[in-house]
Amino acid sequence: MGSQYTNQDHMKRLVDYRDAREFHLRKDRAKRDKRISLQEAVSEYIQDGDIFAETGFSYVRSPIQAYLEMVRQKKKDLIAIGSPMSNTSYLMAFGVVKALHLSYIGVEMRGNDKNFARCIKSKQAELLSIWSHGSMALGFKAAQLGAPFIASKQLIGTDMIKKNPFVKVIDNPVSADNSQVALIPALFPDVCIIHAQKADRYGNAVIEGPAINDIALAAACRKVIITAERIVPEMTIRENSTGTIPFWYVDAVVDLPYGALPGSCPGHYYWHREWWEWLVRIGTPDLDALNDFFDYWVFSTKDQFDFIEKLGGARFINTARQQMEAAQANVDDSLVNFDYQEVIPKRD
Amino acid sequence: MGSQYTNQDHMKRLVDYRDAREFHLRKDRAKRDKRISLQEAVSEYIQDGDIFAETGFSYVRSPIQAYLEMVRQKKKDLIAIGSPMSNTSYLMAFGVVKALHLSYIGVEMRGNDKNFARCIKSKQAELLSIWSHGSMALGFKAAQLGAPFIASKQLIGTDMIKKNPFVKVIDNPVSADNSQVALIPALFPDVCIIHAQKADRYGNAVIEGPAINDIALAAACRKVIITAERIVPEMTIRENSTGTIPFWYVDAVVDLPYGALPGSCPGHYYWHREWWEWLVRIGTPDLDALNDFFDYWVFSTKDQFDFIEKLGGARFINTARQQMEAAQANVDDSLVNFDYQEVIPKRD
Amino acid sequence: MSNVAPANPLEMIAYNLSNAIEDGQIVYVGTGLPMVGGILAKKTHAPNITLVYESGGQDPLEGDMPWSVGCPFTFRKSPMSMEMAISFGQCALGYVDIAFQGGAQIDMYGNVNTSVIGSYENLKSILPGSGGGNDIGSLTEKSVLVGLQTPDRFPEKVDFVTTPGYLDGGDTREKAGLLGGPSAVVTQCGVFDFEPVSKRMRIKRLNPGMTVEIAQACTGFELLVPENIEFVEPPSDEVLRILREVVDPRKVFTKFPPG
Amino acid sequence: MSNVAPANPLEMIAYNLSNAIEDGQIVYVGTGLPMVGGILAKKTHAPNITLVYESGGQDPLEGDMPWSVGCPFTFRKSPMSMEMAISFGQCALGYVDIAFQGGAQIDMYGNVNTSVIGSYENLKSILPGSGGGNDIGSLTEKSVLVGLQTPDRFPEKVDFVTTPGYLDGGDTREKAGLLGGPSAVVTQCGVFDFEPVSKRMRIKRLNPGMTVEIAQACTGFELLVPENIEFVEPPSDEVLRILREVVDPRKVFTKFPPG
Repeated sequence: MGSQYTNQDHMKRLVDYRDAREFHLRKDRAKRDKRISLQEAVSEYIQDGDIFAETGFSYVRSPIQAYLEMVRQKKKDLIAIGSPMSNTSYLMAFGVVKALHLSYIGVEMRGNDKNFARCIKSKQAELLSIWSHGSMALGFKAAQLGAPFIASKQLIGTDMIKKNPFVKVIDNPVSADNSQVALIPALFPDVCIIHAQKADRYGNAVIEGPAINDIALAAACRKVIITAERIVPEMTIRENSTGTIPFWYVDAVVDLPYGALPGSCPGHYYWHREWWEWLVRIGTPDLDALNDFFDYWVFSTKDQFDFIEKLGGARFINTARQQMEAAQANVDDSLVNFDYQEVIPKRD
Repeated sequence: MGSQYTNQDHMKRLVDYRDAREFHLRKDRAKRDKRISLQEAVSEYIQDGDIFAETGFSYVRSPIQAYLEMVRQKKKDLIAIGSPMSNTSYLMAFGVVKALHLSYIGVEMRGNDKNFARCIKSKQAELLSIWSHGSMALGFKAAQLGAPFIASKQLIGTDMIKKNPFVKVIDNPVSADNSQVALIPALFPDVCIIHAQKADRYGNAVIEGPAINDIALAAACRKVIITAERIVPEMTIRENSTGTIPFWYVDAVVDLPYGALPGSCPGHYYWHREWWEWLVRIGTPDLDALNDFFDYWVFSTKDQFDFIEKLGGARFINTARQQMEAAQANVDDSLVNFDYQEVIPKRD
Repeated sequence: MSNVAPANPLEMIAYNLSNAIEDGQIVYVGTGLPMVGGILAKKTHAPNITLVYESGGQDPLEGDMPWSVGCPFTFRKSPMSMEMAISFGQCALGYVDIAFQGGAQIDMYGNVNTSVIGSYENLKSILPGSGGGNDIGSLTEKSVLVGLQTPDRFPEKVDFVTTPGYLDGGDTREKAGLLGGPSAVVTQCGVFDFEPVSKRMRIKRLNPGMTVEIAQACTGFELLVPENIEFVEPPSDEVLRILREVVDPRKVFTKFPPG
Repeated sequence: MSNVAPANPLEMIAYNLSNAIEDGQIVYVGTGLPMVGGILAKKTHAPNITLVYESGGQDPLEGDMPWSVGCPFTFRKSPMSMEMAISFGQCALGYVDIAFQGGAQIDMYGNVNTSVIGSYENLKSILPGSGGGNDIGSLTEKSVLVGLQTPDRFPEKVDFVTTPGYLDGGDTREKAGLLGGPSAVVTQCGVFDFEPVSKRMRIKRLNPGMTVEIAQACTGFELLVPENIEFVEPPSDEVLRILREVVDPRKVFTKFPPG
């Protein structure tokens, strides 16, 4: 570490490619063993006030166990960004996140996340800018390409553009057609946590299945924590050059099997679908319910193994593994049951 | 096929994302067996006047046997682009290419390509725009992202910018710093040929080793020919999701083992280094020498197997395989000899 | 007489979505009923379509109904996954023929709101946000909008334009520089299109049993009505069987009433 | 007395390039002498550097001298390869500490010409073009320029600016919006840097046996000369042995006279 942001205004810092560059230039390049515990990684590298990027796809290969640790450690005043950012909702509720650059918060068709509305209405959290998935993805991609901005046909003509102080619309000066384009600046969050199926001790990491924005975010963010489903020998990654994130982007490596639960991890385990329905349908309607939910799932667990006990222990783990293997057509899926008990809250 | 460019001006067409979009929209999406011979693929999909993109990295996984077939078929009036574009040199000499968007033509330290100078001096070929590798790579990447342009810190302050009618320099309107950026328009060549280690009959293709710009070019180009070192069952690609180019980008698939010779193909064969030195040191100094060189290597061969005979037949193939396996540390390289006879032309 | 129960309103939506797809197309599929419609099309009249998903899965092997657009069934032994920015890029590049888009509000010009009821300053209700909706709707050649049609959900003007339809109608979308545009709207009432000049929503085909009056009563603005009203041919027993037994056997998205 | 032959001029260049690298750095390596310098550094004083290549290879396992920047030795069991645009992006992002750049002409402000002698309209000699030179030189924090120093090759002003150095000197590079900049020039005469205010090339350290007069005679503009001339410490026998036996045993790039 030892590095400070040169610019303390988080709105400016998000689009300040020179600041991100300076930060990266001062990073320790040494190829050294970066393994530390989840507690240490969250404590040391997630700093109050950081611009924090969600990774994965809400409940697909997302470092959710690390997010729960952030709640346990009572991190505060983070600025959230990400595409999508379903986990930002509960981080707002517990004061971890105080403001956000919104692309999408919700659990698709599984119910309305009423906590999100409550946090915004009560001004517990502030909306700083409004995005689509693709336009924000282009901002991260611009960063990865070392490009100050990328022009896009997204966002034009919408009300989002009025709620986004970063994006400007201009007439295209260089293509065959001079119609309007939206300029998406390169986006440089301060920190992200990425859950990878494999990483070596130095931080070379392998993402299997959809990478979403994570390779770009690993390049863009000033600080990167990898939580790894498996720590593998360096040669395992080198053997077929399967790496997606090079070690020099990475500050800390955490050996964290089951780190994406209760979400899914391709190659390892299917999600716990009821948990997500419990969260949105039972947990979010009022604050007491959410506190009870987190008391049970987070404040009375200390790690992923405590959490797994509450999900059903080894029996659940085996089912989740079978379901992922069946969904990925690695075992005969006609033998695996995908039924589950949809969560329908009682109405008064 | 059945599609025509809506815009016949090649300078405009190169940066006309709407024209490329229309062309792609009219492409046949059907997942059908697209295998045809190299002769048919070159005959049907490389049309005189096309904007033609070089792929691979000059002599690394480049579809050189297909380029030689273009020479044999006397294709003409192509506009070349690519990053790098070492093979464009001989295509100019034989009238296949009449103009080019230049990034780099040469064989690194192996000698001066005097043919390139001769073609430009004699106005056999015209320079249309001057680029760096990275700025041109951003143009292809912009196309792949559906972005009309990308801003860059490349090209600024140079004389290249004066020789590039596509790129404009403006003050950055959206980042924390408003210093100058170069706007690189999305680039849409008409056609490219990509040599892939694996492809299935539909066109799903796997690139192993450096992809250079080829994944972006497959997305950007109106027409795509895949020459494949191996045609594999679809499930071979699906098994570990190793594809990089989806079948719907691809018009033709050619079963072409050794298609990258006399260049190298990662996973298969090392290059024939003397050939490249012969080409630049003996073949390019004057036109007669180049004609002799091509008479021997191209006009008196009909396919890659004739070509291989001249390189040394099965003995050469075995050495090239051993050297690639050793260079990639798949066999013990202390047992493999990398010595070769450097080509030093006699001086008068 | 058939002893197969007639299609419920959600099943009719899935069926009409399915019929918006032509064989051989590349289809960008969102979560919920669009998934049902896309998979139904593939298993009935359009076996050669290719499904692509915003989380990056491309052309997965057929399997169970995905629970989410990030579900492993969206990248089940797919030849590749694409990064998000590149997956959306395919829409702009003309590689995607048709996409689907739901919304809490859809207005007379096909603008969609998935952001906020009221305004961010004066919230009535906050919605999840654009997600990939804006990207798909800004870039794809043809978008089919889908929603449950009520006057509140189909207002004259959406509270917030998240995904641009024809903006203020006429040539305003084109002039704004956007690509493609919405081609149809599918609701429990039937199928709507947009009148070519004004770009106002117009009845195209009503579901069996529907009337213009019912459709209008479900709508917060004046619907354009063609001279001759056409009706949707009801789904065959075989299509209903495939929908119920193969596509969504657990009724994840087609249970009616839902919840 | 050592019985090891002293370094030839190309070996001295490789040695001085090697010494420009600090241990732990990430080094963007181009073809030719920079490869020799990079690999020599890794095998001597800087074992913990990471080599990256423009064709995309990242941190390859050590092996033979690459014949080209696309040689399989540049991606020999590398953890990954990067697409070209992304590999250069790392320079802008601040992940690359130092890069090397050769050129047919280098001028007093460190501008480099790899495009054309004369002009494209009035060709004396055409060169291969920028390749990745412009990208690396525009984006990387520190670039080290390398060339054989003659008055023709070191003119006051290059015929064509392919890779920007300090442009017209002073703050003109910074004002143009470029990142990083050239930090040194390595030639057969020794090592040069750029005077901090004027950004003019200045003698930093001469090779053994060189004099200011010889260096000046090899240069087409007036070199800045520091008050006290320092000299490069000649390479030890051990370094020469590693260079000759391990790094470039076939003398692909260090044979003198070349060719």
